[in-house]
Amino acid sequence: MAYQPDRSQYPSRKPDGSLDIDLSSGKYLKLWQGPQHPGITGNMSVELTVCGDEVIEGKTHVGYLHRGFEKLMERRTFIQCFPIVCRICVPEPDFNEYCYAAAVEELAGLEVPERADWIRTLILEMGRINSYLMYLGGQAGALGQGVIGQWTTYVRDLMLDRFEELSGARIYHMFIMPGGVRDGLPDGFDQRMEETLREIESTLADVKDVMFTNAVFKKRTVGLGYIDPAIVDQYGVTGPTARAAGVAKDVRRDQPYLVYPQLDFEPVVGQDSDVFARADVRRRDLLMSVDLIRQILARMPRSGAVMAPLPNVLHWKIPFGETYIRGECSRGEYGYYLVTDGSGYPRRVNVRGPSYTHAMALLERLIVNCNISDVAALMVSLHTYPPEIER
Amino acid sequence: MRDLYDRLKTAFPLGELTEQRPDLAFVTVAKEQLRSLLLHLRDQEGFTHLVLLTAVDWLEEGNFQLTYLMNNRLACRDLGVRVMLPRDPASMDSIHDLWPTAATYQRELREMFGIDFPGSPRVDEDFILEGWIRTPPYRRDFDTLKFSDEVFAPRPGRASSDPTEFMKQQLYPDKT
Amino acid sequence: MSFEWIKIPYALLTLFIVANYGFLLTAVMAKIAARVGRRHGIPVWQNYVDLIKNYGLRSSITHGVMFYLGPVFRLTGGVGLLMFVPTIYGTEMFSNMSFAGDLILALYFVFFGSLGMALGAGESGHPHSAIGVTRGLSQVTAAELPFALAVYAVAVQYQTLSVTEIVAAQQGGILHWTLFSNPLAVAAAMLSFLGTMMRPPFDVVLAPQEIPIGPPTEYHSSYLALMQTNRAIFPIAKIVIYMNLFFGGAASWPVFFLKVFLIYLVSVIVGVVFPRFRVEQSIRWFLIWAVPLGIAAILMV
Amino acid sequence: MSLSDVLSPFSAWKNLFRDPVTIPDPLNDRPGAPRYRGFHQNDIEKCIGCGTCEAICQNAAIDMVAVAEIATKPGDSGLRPRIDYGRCCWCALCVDVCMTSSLSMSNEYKWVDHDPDAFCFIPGVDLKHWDSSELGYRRPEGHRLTGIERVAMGELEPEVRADSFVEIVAGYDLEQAKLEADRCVSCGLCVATCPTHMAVPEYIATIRDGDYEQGVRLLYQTNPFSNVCGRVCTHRCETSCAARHEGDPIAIRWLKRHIIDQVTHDRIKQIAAEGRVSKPSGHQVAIIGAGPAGLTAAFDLAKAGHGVTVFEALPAPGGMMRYGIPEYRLPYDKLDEDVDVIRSMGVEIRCNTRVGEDISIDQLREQHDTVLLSIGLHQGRSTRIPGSEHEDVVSAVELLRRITFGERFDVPTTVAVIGGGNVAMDIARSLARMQRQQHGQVGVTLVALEAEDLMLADREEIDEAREEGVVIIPSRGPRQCLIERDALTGLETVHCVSVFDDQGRFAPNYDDSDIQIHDAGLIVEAIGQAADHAFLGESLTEALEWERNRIRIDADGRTSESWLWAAGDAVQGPDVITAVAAGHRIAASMMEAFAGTSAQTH
Amino acid sequence: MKDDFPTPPVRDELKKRVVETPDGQTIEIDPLRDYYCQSAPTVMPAAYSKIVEGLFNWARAESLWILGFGTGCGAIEMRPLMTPRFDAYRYGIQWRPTPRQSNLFVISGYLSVKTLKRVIRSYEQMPNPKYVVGLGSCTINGGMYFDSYNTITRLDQYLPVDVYIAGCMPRPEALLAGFEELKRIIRAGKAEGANQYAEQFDWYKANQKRVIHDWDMPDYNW
Repeated sequence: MAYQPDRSQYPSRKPDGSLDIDLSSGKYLKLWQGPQHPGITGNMSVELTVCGDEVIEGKTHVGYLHRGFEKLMERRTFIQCFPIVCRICVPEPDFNEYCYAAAVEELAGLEVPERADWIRTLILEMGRINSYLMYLGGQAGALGQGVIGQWTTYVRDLMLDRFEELSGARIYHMFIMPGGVRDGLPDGFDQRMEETLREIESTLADVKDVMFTNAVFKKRTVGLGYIDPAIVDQYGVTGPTARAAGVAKDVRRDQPYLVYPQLDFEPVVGQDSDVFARADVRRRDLLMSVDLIRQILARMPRSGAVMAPLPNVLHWKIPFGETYIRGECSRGEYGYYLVTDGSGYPRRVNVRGPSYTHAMALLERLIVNCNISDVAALMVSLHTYPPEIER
Repeated sequence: MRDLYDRLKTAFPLGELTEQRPDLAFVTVAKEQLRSLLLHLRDQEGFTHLVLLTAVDWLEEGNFQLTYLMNNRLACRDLGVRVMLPRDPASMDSIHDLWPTAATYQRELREMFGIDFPGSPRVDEDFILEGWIRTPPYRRDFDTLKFSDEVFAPRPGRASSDPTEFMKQQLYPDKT
Repeated sequence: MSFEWIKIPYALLTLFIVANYGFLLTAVMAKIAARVGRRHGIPVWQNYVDLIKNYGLRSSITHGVMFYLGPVFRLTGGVGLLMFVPTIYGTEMFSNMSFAGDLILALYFVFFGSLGMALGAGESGHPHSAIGVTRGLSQVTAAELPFALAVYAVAVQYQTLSVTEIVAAQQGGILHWTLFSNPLAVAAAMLSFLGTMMRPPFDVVLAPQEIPIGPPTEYHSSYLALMQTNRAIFPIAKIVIYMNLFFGGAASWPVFFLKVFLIYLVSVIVGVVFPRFRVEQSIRWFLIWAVPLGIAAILMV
Repeated sequence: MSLSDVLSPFSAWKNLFRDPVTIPDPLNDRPGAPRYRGFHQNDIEKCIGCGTCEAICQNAAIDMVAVAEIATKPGDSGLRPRIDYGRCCWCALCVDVCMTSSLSMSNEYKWVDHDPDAFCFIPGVDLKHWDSSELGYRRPEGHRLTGIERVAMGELEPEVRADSFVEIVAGYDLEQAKLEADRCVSCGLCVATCPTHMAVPEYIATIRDGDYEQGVRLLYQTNPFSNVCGRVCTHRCETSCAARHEGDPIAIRWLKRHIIDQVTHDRIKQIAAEGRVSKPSGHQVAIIGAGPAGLTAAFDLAKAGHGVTVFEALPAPGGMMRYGIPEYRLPYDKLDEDVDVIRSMGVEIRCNTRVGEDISIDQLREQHDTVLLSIGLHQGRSTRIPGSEHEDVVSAVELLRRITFGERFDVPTTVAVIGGGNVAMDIARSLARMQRQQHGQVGVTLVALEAEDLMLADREEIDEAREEGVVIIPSRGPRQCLIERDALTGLETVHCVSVFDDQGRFAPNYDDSDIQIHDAGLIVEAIGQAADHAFLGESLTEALEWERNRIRIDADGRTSESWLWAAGDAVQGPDVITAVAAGHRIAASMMEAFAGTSAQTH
Repeated sequence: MKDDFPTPPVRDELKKRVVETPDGQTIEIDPLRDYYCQSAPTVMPAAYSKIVEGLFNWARAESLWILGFGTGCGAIEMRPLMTPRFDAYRYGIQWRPTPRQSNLFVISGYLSVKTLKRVIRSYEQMPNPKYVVGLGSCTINGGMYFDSYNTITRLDQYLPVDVYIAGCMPRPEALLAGFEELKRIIRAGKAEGANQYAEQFDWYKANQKRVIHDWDMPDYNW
């Protein structure tokens, strides 16, 4: 059931293809959503041109969180880059750590111990759960249902406790280093993790009852923000957003990394490609991550090195080369393009965050003909995190 | 990857193939051939997904390297297409009509590297920065620390001693 | 009918009790809603602190006369509504200034506040205020329609427009309440009630994720304090009407407190668990579900 | 859309009857996890102020600052890290890289202040309530960002080397040297400890970069005896190396040798000559003794354009480097290379010229502007125990000199060596080699006054000596040499309980009940050396100021006579690198003196 | 610092233009001049009576309304703060979506130049008295972005700050500790940042203008 707006009000187009909008006619209104606006994900803004309640043009404005990571990394040594990369994406920082570490390891020819690979996979799945929990709260919140956010943030907090005891920090874990991970699991971690997973599962059951089996929620989201499977590649759509459109893209299966080949899972795919389908795909993906964590904890080796011996990091040089490392984060394909030139500093790092394509080109396309009320829900459904757009 | 390279080689003048991994390789192509190569890759070879488009500043050689990373998601492999551009003035054909997302990448390159993409939508608008009037920041000749120190003025009161010099001063005060 | 001046201090006393009850009740409701979210929620006295804080803010800028009058009108709506409805049935002290035709007056006051707000918020110049106001007006219109129908049904049922007399007619046992004598009208009115309590799924006016906070976006300091006071009084006043029309009124303060609490709770029970409708969805919802009920109620009578 | 879609959401209300999950008092109830990376702690006693934390901090959050409570001493810069919490990102790289594990993190995380300048503090010095916190991030077991194990040096096996004077140490190859150089954290603590302040971090960096010519350049800035020092230096730098606290110190000495081994001798000569003043200044300097001090001064002075003549009593230059150190530790050709570089600066070395016999000191004074006395310690001290005047009781220096001359005299099957220093080891091992060559077996007994762990010799010398068959018996004092029918038969020793008294003075305390006899056809005394000052003549000896049998000098090496400087072992004690440092100082001092005067005409 | 790179042309809508007003006057408009921000705020005295001011200060301390503007990464820890685990509502803290109704601005971490502009606009819209809490290293001395060309290093150059919280990022508990400290300062009547801003307006404005060149903004919402 695709959303079919009434196009009779549509403004005509100028010869150069842009919309012919005369603001002084009083028919149209420029409305800024963000950056200081509760209905925006993070610190970004959308410049809406509205006619009545209908959005006829939307432009994403980013850059409010730009710190110039790619430049900063060019003047930091390879080890000094490691604490900084996680800041590129706040809610799920671990992918930055992994992709960066893997890129450095590949170019430096480091062999990571197997145990470290298992722990890395564990961390990535934990981060995925965190990110999805945050998304679920945000998706319900964008539609005015605050209680889901209360529950999911609480269980996310429990997961942050697990992160804290594992890595020593709540948000920026800085645990996955080039060469491996910093340390093994603490004592009793498995048991506490199992308790947390159970709490998550019970909360998700509640979420299913209250959010997904909800007449109003369905009314708002079914049919909203339809993405045609045909434009998935054109617009660089990846991850759950693509899977909700029936395109079974999942880097974990397509180009497996870490220990994913040894785990038993099947990508979650949806059909309807609307906001509801995307939310549902993410909910099921979350449950799959819970299952993956159980598999990992049951099968991971418990002893052995967690770090490859590093050269002295204070003057670590990496020979000339370039590579691209990708991983499947909760929002889609996350990748690091790293170029080295034989010196102690990266020549160039480019971070490919999935939000980059989702929040710009795709959002600007989907937002047309959408109701003002739905802008927030639509944007949240693409699960974008602004800091990874502008870095 | 080698077979693909050999196939492409018959139709396009390509540089050497750099095989980074079994599923990732890089190849260099001339500026003029890029568009037809990308089209060929997209329509004939199944490289439908433009993963990223970015630039590397080889200041010493006076070149920009543009990297178009293409992904064939059925075959699960990637091909990075490199194009070398003279650094000044840097200008490149836009591919926003092939992939709408490319317009965003091109806006970023325009702002951060000063590479022009004539015809790309909104390419001259501010993208990330606002009111930036200096050298595009991602160019290698832009010194970000120097800029920051001058414009943002770090908090005074910080000073550090070098252990070597400090020890010489302390232990051999007359032999400095 | 001679006017008794003693009614004025009595009415002010009513106002005082209701306002305080309103402050405490909203805080208690916030705590209850917070419990659903598994937390404690605000302290019960928080509303007072906020009120003092807002009165204590030093700067207050204005966007013109109407901007200033907006909250005043709004408060007038709330106070007026309360003033012309008997708060406690059967007591001289707390039946306020109810007259024979006060039902119509009460309906008028319900609208009055929204209109005042519309003028004020429009003056503030913030586009989100303006959008919020247009949403508010369309929503109020749609939501008050079933209420008006229900009131009409009740008026026809009891053959009077005086709230006092309607309450009087419901005395003598729970089965005499309109709730049981005319359930369709009550159903229509309660659906409308949901729509006017600014809670999901009908909080399209404030809709924080859409139009930050709607009409009051530009309001601050004492303007906001005034509106907060109104927000304590107005819902209670409205619930008093509902209580009087449909739930047998209250003959004493304890009964009053209990009934108001329970009626208020209805909106919270629904509000906490649903997301928000879009404007046109909510209007359509009222027209499809509530209005036919109201019409049916009239037909039944 | 079904009825359940309307009713199901109300199930949320079940939470009304559950307890809230809110933490009652989050400000006090929530300590950080045991591994939490909270605020920094620093054990300032353990900290050595190496600044590695500062180097790795990508936020420039750490400054090394002087702290009143901490004095600078070798191996401890006296600086301590000051952390700016306006910069820190709590990545704990500083903890990971800390060379002594002094830096750690507590699990405390609340710090609020209205003053932005208050967030700079020196952990451990500016006291904080979390200083004694037990929990918090510590570097995990085995998690190191720098190498800890020294790259093993290739050495001849004991059975191969025991009967040969071939050099034992093989030297690092390129790969090994890179690995070892990679461990250096470039803190520079060693620089101040090195008497001549060699630019150690910098020349080690040249190994990593493969730029050996630059390495040689750096070496020659402070030390013209890199071949020698790369082999036999006492490497005090390694005792102050930051890496020694949690692993092996960097093999600075071997790395130096590696650099010099990688560049051809001719190229070294060119590099050493860079910056040489070719125009003669006209000043003439006489240097008595071609040891490390004298030749270093000669090198500096000649490079600056002054005329230098070195007078050496023995047949070849090098002094103790040649006549005191056995060939298996320092091959003569390597020493010759160093001397050759110095000669190539224009230094004239007159060997077999003994001042006082072949030329008088007064002549020297007349013919030169200044004179440097660097005669070394070439006379062995005697224990003066009963029987020590026997002809088979000899001093170690004398014996070593004879070995250097190439005399392959007969060594008896049993030898006793008295002394626990490096000279004792040298002679013991040399004699052991000759015994093995002559008799096929070793019979050397070494008795040292000190206990095993207090012996003055380097640890590796002791170990290697044992490997080569030398029997080392610590804590024994010589009592008398046993002589039967004019022939030496053995050495009698007693157990030494302690060497020094409470005030730290030399006053050995013996346990007379514990007596041992060591068979010995030859007894070698290696308990110290003395200088021979007879050539100075009476008047000059009178004129000079003396201090415990040594000529008194000031910090620049000047004696009380304005034309005479003194340096080297004779005034400062036995150590090549100290002598080199003195040589530099004296050269600088002399040039300072020249700066005021015009050249004499001779 | 002078760069040789050519200055990009000024956008059309940012050029100065002359417009005719409805009553016939002609005025010149310079979009790059910040009309809003150039009107200096006035210093607002405290209530005359000490007791009243004391009461107000108590109420201000117990009713901290945070502006819902997540300026940097620290915003992610604001959410746990307002949810079951930490439930800051019980301390009188809540979000407001509009600056007009907020009296506390939590600068959650680094500020890019682009955000700083919006932050200043928002701050100036907040009613006096208003408070600023700087969260994390970045607000104190630049934090890990000390060398970035796009983030400010010292928040106190641009806005008066009442409390700083160390950390990167500070945990919710640390934030609560910061709010407690702020409450103490407010109760003591020492949180006069708004008046300080008004008094030293020229100094603050000069600092702001040194880093922000383009003052063009829609005139509402921040």
